[in-house]
Amino acid sequence: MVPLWMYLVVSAALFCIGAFGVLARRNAIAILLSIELMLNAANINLVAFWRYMNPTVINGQVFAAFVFAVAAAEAAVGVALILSIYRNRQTVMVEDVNILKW
Amino acid sequence: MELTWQAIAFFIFSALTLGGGFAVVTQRNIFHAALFLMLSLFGTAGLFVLLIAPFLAAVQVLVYIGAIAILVLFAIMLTRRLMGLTISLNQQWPAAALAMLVLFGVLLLVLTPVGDDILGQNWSANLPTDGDTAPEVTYITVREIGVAFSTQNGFVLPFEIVSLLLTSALIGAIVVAREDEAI
Amino acid sequence: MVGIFEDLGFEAGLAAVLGNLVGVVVLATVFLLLPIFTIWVERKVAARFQNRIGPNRVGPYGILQSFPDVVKLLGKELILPRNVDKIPYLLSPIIMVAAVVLIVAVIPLAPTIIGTDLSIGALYFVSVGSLTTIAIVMAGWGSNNKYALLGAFRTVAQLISYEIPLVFSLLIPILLVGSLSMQTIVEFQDTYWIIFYVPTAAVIFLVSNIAEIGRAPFDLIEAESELIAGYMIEYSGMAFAMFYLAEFLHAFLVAVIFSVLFLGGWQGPLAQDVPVLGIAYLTIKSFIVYFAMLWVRMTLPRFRIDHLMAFNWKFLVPVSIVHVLVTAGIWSALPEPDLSGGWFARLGEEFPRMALNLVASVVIAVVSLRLLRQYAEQERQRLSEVTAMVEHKQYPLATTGQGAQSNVIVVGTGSGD
Amino acid sequence: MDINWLDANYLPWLIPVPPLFSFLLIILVLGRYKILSAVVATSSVFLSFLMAWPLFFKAALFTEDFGFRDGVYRVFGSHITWMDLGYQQFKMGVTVDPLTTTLLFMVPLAMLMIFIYSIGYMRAYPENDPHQIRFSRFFAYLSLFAGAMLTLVVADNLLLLFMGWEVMGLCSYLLIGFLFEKKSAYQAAVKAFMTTRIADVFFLVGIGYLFAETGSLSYRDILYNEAVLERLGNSDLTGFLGLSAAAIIGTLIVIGTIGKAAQFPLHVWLPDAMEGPTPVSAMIHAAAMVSAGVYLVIRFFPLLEAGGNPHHAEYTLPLIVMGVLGSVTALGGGFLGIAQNDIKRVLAYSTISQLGFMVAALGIGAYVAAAFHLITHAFFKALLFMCSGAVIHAMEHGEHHLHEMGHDDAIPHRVQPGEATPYGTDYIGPHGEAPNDLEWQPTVPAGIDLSFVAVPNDMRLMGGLFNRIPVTALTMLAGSLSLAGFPILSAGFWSKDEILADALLFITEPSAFEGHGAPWLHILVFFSLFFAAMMTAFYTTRMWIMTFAGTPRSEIAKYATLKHEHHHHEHEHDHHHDAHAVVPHDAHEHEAEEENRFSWERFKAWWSVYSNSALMQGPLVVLAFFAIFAGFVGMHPNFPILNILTGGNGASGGTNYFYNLVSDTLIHLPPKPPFATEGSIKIPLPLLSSLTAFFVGAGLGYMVYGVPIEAGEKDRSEAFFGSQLWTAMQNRLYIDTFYLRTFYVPFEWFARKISYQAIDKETIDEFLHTVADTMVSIGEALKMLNRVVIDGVGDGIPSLIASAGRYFRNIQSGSIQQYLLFSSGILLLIVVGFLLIV
Repeated sequence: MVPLWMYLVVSAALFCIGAFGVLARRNAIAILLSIELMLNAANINLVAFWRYMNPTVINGQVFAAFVFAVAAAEAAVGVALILSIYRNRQTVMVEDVNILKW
Repeated sequence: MELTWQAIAFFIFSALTLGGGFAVVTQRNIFHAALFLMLSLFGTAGLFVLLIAPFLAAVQVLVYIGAIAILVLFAIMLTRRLMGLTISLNQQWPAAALAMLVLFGVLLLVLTPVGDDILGQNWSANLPTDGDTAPEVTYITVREIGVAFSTQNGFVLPFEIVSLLLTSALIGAIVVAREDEAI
Repeated sequence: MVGIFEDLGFEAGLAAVLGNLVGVVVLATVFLLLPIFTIWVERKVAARFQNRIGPNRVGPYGILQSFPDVVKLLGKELILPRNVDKIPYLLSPIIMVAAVVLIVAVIPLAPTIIGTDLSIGALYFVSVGSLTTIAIVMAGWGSNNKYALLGAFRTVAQLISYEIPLVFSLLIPILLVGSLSMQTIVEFQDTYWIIFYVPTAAVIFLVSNIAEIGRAPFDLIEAESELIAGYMIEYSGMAFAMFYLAEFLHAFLVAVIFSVLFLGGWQGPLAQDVPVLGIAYLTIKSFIVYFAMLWVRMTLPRFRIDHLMAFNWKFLVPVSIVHVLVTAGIWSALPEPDLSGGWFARLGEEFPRMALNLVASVVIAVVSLRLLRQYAEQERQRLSEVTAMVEHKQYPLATTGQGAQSNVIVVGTGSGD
Repeated sequence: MDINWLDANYLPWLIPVPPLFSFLLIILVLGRYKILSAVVATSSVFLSFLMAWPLFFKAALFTEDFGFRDGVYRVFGSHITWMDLGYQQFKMGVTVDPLTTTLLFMVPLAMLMIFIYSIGYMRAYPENDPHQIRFSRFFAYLSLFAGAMLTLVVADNLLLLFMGWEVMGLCSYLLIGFLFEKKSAYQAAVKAFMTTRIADVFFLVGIGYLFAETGSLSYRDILYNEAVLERLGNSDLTGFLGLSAAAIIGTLIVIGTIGKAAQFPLHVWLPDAMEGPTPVSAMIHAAAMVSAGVYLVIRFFPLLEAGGNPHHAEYTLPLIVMGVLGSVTALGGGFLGIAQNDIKRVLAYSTISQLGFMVAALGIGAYVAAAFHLITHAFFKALLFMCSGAVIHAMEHGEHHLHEMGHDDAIPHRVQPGEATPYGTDYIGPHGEAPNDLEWQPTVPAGIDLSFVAVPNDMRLMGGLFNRIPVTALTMLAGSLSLAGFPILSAGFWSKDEILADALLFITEPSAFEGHGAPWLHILVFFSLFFAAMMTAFYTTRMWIMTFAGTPRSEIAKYATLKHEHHHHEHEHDHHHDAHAVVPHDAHEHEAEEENRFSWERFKAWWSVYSNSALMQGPLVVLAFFAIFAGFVGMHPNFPILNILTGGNGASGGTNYFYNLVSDTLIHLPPKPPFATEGSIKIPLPLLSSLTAFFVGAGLGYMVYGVPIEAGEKDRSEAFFGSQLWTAMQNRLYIDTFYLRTFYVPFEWFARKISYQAIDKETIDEFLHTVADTMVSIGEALKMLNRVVIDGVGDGIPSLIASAGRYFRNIQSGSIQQYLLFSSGILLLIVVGFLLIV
C-alpha cells in the first residue's frame, strides 16, 4: 500500500487547486465547481485517515457521508442562487455582483 | 515502496483527480470544466475504492457525479448565453496562484516526512510512514455505516440534522430559484 | 482463469490482472453481442403486436437480420457537424455503452459465476446506471442543437426524478435480505422469490427502471415526433448505433437485474449443483421480463412531460416510501425464522413472513391505486366541466368523448322526467 | 424512568390526550375533510372512553381498598414537578379518587354519545348551511371541549383544574357563537363568556389566596390533610374580618361555581347559550361545563365545610351562600321553566333549577346526594337536549318540505330579534368599528323581546310528533320522567329522593342537631327543593305533552321527520334524466335492473336518508337506558322490596353502592340519611315527599295540559298566573333587563364619556398637544443655532472623514473573491509565522 502521506499530498493539492479556482475564476458556476473540489479534498483526507489510523471505528466514513449530504445541499442552493442572479442581472460573473459594495 | 498494482492504480487515480481538478479551474469552456470535474470526482471514487471504502465510492458516483454534477450541468445549460467568455480568470489570479502555492508548500512541509528536516520539528511524526502497517479492514462497511447512522451512541442526531439541512436546502433552492409570480 | 496465467509463468499479481482482464473481455463481449439477438426479438415481437410479420428474409425467421444492419451502419459516414463541441459529442456514445456494460460486473449468472460479488452490488447497479445521464447530457449539449438540448433538459429532469423511486424500491429487497450483495440477494431467494414478498415494489422497480432507460412509454428523451429523436438528432452511423446498442443492452440488463432481485436469479431446481442450469434459468426469467417490457412498450402511448413528473413525484415516490416504511416495520417486527432445516421445512418456516409482507404490499398497491383512480375521476370531472363551459360559449372545440355524450343529452332531453 | 402507561397510576395522564390531539389534528390538517374530522374526533373520544371505563371499573369494583380510609389516602395517580418555585416545588399531576371515578364513568360516555349524535345532527343540514361549512371546526372545538373537561376531571390540583375550566370557557364561547352570522348567537357567546368571567375572577382570587395560605394547590395537600383543613377553618389563626381563610376561599370558589354552574345572580347566560347548536347545549348543560362547576364545589367540600359542620347546624359562610342561592335558583329556575315556549329554553331553565338542587344539597352537606344527582342529571339532561335537537331537526325538515312543495305561506314567519338586544346600543359600523361620539346616544332599550322563539323550537307549533318520530318521543319520555322524578324507574327519582332525604335530616334525625342551634338552612332547602321538584314535574309534563301528544298544531309539525329525502330525490331525478336522454329505450330495463341490484350508489342513497336518523337516535337509546336504570346504584338500602338489588333481603340491609364508593372521598364520612323517621311509627318521610312532589306536579301538569291545546290557543297556565306575571316570566322576570340598566348602560356611558371623551381625548391628548407645540417652537430655535454654529464645525469633520473614506473605499471592491484572497492571505501569513516561530 502506498503510505498515508501520499494521499494527504493528493488531498492537499486538490484542495489548493480548488481554493485557487474559488479565488480566481470569474464564473460563479466555476466557483461552485471549485468548491466541490475542495470538499472532495476534505473527503479524501477523512477516508485516508480513517483507513490508516483507525479503521475499526467507522467515523471517518460517516463524516465523509455527511460531507456528501452537505455538498448536495450546497450545490442545490448554490445553483438556485446562481439561476436567481442570472435571471435578475443577466450575468453569472461574480465581479458583476457587487451591489452590496456601498 | 515497491511498485505494486495498487500503487499504479493509486497514481492513475491521483492523476485523474488532480488533472481533472486542474482542468476544472483552467478550462475556459465552463461545460468542459464541469465534465472535467466529473473526471476528477471519478478519480476520487477510485481512491476511495483503494482505501476500501466501496460504499463511499458508489455514493460518490451516484450522488456526486450522477446528481450534483448533473445539477451543475443543468445550471450551465440554463445560463447558456454566457458561454462566449474569452477570459475565464480574473485579474487577481496571479496573487491567488501564489497564495495557493504557498499554502501547498506549507501543507507539504507539515504533512510529509520531507518537512521534518527543514522545519526542525516533526509534525507528521504521529502519522504512519509505511502503508503496509495499516490495519486490515475486516468488516462490511455498509452495515457499519448504517449502524453508525442509526444507533444512539453513533450519529443519529447529526444524521437527522443533515436530513433537515437537505430538506431546508431543497425548499430554499425552490424558493430562491422560482420565478416571481404576479400576485 | 487466473490459474492458467500463473501456469504460463506470469508473476502472481500480473496473472490476477490479466486473468480478470480476460474474464471482463469475455463477459462484456457476450453481453455486447446479445443485442444482436434481442433486437431481432424486439422487432419480431413488435411486429406481432402490430399484426405484421416482421423481419423474415435473412436467415430462418429473419434471425440473421441484425447482421446486415450492423454492416450497413458500419458503412455509414460518421458526420461531424461544424459547430459541435467535439469532445462531449464523440465521448457521449462511448460513455453510454460503457456505463451500461459496467452493470454486467455485478450480475450473478450462476452460483459460482459472477463478475465480482461486490458487497455493494445493488448500489453499484444504481450508481453506474446513473452515468448514462451524463452521456445523454453530453450528447445533448455537444450536438449544439436546440432539440438535442431540450432532450437533455428532459433527461435530467426525468432520470434524476425516477432514480428516487428506483432506489426506494431497490431498498426493499435489500432490506429483506440485509445485504447489498447481489449473490446474497439471490441466495436469499432459495425459498421464495422476493416478488412474492413485495410485488408492489417489484412493479415500481420495473416502472422506474423503464423510465431510467427512457423506453416507451417514458421515451420523452428522444420523442421522435416532437423532438425528432432528441439528443440523437445529430448522430449518424456507428455513433448513432451505439446509442441504440446501449438502449437495447440496458433494457435487457434491466430485465436481468429484475430477475436477479425479484425472481430468484439463477435459483431453480438443481441450479446449486449444475451452474449451467442457473444460467439457463436466469436467461428464461430475463426473457420473460423482457417480453413484459416489450408488451408495455408496444401497448402504452407516450406520457406528457408534466404527467410524467406528476406520476413520479405524486405517485411513485410516496408509494415507494410508504412501502419501504411498511416493509421495514413488518420485517423488524417479525422474528427471524429458523432456516436450518430442509428445503420444505424452510418453506414452511419462511411462509408467515412472506405472507404478511405480501398482504401488506398488496394492500399498499390497492389503496394507492384506489387513490389514483379517485384523483383521475376528479380530474376527468374537472376537464368535462371545462369542456362544458367552452361548449356553452359555443366555441368550436374538438370535444372529448364525454363532451360528445353530453351533447347528445342536450339534444335528447325534450321532456324528460 | 419506567412508565407503564397502562398502569392505573399513569393511565389518567392519557385520558385527556386523544381529544386534545384530535383538536390539533383537525384544526391543522383535516379542516377540509368533514367526515374524516368527525370520525377522528369521535374516535378520539372513544379512545378516552376506552381508557376511562376500565379505570372506573378497576377503581370502583376491583380495588378493595380505595379512597380515603383509616386516615390513609389510597388513590391512583402520579405527578411531576411542573415548576420549581425555589422554596418549594409546584407539582402537577393526575389523580383518580372515588369522586373522579364516578365522573370518569359519566363524562366520557355522555361525550361519546354527544359526538356520535353530533355527526348526524350536523350532517343533516343542507350543503350551504353554516353548520356544514364549519363542520370540521365544530368537531375541533368539541374535541377541545372534551379534552379540557377530561383534564379538569383527572386534575389533582386546583391550577390544572382551573386551566381545564378556562379552556372550557373559551370553547363555550366559540361553540355558543358557532353561528356567528346570527347576531343573537355571537352576543350570547359574549354574554356567556363575560358572565362566567366575572365569577372566574373571584375564583382566581380564591386560588391565589389558597396558595398563599397553604403553599400548595394539590388536593392531596389540602383536602386530605386534616391539619391543614383545621388550620384554615380556624378563624383565629387565619383569615380576616372574623372569617376564617376557609370561609373566604370557600366563598370565592363558590362564586366561581355560581358563574360556571349558572346559579342565581349569574344564571343569565345559560338560557342564551341555547343559541349554539343543540349538541353543544347537551355538552354544556350535561356532560361538561355546568357539571364542572358543581364538580368543583363537590370536590372542595372539605374546605367549604372546614370550621363548621352542617350536620350539626354549624353552617359556614360558603355553605350558607350555596344553600340560599341554590334554593333560590332551584325555585326560580323551575318557576321560569313553566312559562317557556322554546323547547330548548324549558330545558335550559330546568338545568339551572337542577343545578340549584345540587348546590343547595351541598350547602346542607348532602355530599353524596349532590354527586349522585350530578351523575344522573348529566345522563338524563344530555338525553333530553339531544332529543330536543332531534325534535328541532324534524321540525326543520318539515319546514323544508313545505318549502319544497311551495307552501311557503304555511310556514310561520318571524323576524329575528337582533335589533333590540341585552347589549344596548346596537349600532356597529360597516367595518365593525364602534360608534363615534355623534352617533352615540345612551339608549336604554325600551323592550327586549326575550320571549322570541325560533319557529322550529316553538312548542306551540308542535304537537302530535309522537307518530312522526316515535323513537325520539319514547326516549324523551324516559328523559322527562327521569327529570320529573318518576318513581322507581327513573334515575332522577333516586337522586332527588336522596337530596330530599338529606334535607329532611332535621326531622328524621333530630338528635344530631340537638344543642347546636336551629337547622334553618335544612328547613329552607327542603321546602324550596320540594316545591321546585313539584314545578319540575309540572313543566316537564307540559313540555312532553305539548311536543308529542295530540294533533299537529301547524303544517310544519305534520311533515316533521328525521328521514329527509331531499338530496336523494334530486340526485335520482338527474340520473334518470340522463338515462332517458342517452338511451331512451333501455331506460326502463336499466332501471329495473338497478332496482334489484345492490350497488354502492344505492347504498349511499339509502345511507344518506337513514344514517342521520340512526346516528341521532342511536345515542338517545343508549342514554335512555342510563336515564332509566342508572339510579339503582344509589338506592337506599332500606327501600322495601327493591333493596334485593342492593344485596338486601327485601326488608332491610344491603349497601348503597354509590354512597360506599363516593363517601370515601371525604375524611369524615357524610351521614347516611335514614329511610324513615325515628320513633315507634316509622314514616318514610323522604320517600313520601318525593312521591308527593312528583305526583302533585305531574298530576297538575296532566290536569292542565292533558287535553292538548289547540293551535293559537293561549297557554292555560297564563290564565292562572295572570297575563302580566306571565309576560314577566317569559321575560325572565326582567333580571337581564335589570343587569342591562344597572351595569351595562352606566358602564358604557362611563367608558365613552369619561374614559374616552373626558380623560383620554380632552385631558391627556390636550396636554400632549400643548407639550408637543412647545417642543416644536423650542426645536425651531435650536435649529437656527444648529445651522450656524454646530454645522460649521460639524461639516468640517465629515468632509475630512469623507475624503479619507473615498481613499479607503477602494479596498471594498464588492468582489467577494478579493475579500477571500485577502483573508486567505492573512491566514496564510499567520500559519507561516506560526510555523517559523514554533
